[in-house]
Amino acid sequence: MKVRYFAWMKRTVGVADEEVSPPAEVRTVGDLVNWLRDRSAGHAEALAESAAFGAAVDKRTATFDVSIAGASEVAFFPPFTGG
Amino acid sequence: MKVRYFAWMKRTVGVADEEVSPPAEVRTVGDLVNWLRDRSAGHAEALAESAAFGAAVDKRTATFDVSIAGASEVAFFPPFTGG
Amino acid sequence: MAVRVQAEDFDVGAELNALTTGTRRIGGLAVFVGLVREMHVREGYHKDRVDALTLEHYPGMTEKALEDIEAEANKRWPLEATLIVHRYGRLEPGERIVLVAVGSPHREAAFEACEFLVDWLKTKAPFWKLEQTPKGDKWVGAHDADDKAAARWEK
Amino acid sequence: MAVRVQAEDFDVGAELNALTTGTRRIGGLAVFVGLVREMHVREGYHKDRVDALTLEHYPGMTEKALEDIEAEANKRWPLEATLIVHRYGRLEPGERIVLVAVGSPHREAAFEACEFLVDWLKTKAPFWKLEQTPKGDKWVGAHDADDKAAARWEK
Repeated sequence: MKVRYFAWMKRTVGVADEEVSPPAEVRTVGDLVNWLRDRSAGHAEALAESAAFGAAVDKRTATFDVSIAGASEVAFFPPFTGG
Repeated sequence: MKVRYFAWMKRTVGVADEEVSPPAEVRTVGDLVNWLRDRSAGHAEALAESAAFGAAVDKRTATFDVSIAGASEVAFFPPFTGG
Repeated sequence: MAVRVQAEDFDVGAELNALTTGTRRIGGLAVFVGLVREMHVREGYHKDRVDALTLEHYPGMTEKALEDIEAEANKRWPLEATLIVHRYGRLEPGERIVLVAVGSPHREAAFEACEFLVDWLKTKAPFWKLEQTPKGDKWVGAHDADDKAAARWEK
Repeated sequence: MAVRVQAEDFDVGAELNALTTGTRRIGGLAVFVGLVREMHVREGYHKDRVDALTLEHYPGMTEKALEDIEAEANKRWPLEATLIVHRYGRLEPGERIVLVAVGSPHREAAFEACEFLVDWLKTKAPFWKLEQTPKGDKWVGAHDADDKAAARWEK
């Protein structure tokens, strides 16, 4: 599964994307956040405050209770500021 | 003083504009409407219903109580339908 | 600030470029283009078809009325640029009638002022539409909806 | 209906011409152009000057999000034509960022749908603005006002 980071989260984590293979008990977006936090200090910092960022599963906005089963790409990003 | 007519009022009166010299007691736009009605059957028809048309004195919208003293041009027209 | 009344068509892109060139304080540009719409066309039954419109106006008064409306918008909202271009004469379905463009630092002000200008020019600028139909010419009546739209800005 | 995400500038006039050509059912075309605004410039004291913006986006998701928003507008209002063009990459003050255009038989629907699209794309399309200032790069934070503007269309 590919995990992608955008905007300041990308800089804080230190990579734009990475391939990960979380264990079977990591079932939802929220589970994945918890699991990713342990990968590095940058991950822990970027993913510290769940209220500060959003997620997408396979390029559709997803809340933290959404399943990641079968997903090929999960992304994390701060609130959008386009337009 | 020049009097001008627009849209269907022009066709009903039969002229686009005319020079008139109303007597001194014709003081307001409303007085002028009354006075003009007697000029022809077309005038009487076009100016019959005061609620059906508006007026301008020297190219500014004017209500019927506005004075025409010193005015060089008074216009009558149906409601606007531009845009 | 600019107002134009003309028979010729206008180039929307060129007008907007001219309006925004040289200022860097515009964050949002709200634009309205009014077009002649093909009306009342029922398949195979063209009783109410409109072949064209002829817009009559009151030269001299029209420019004053549009300038007054434009000044009122600039008084109500913090605008960096405003433009009104209105055509007169014969126009066929699909042709442009009017262009209203408003630039402001903030998009809300741009949208509001643009709607205000469109609503007010419909009821306060001396234009009259004559429809050419297969059954002859017909003057367009004023719309209650337009009066209501204009009235919401009265204060 | 069309959505484009691109680094290059767009030609507003050409885009609008393409949108309205071939249809005679559009009576009103409401358009919004978002531009990079020169911000926080104080005379002789350029502490907060913004030299440029860099817009990052999420390729693939951006197009889907914009198409969803466009489809929602077409569900809510009777529209004849819609277009969203959004740029990404480095943009300097005065440059165009986004174009939203909506054609409808009726001007009220065109204006409402255009405002809706602008409000929603600000909060639902994956773009992030990075400001280049003399003191270094700074990510733009989300605006409460934008959230409120978007929320008024929730139902």
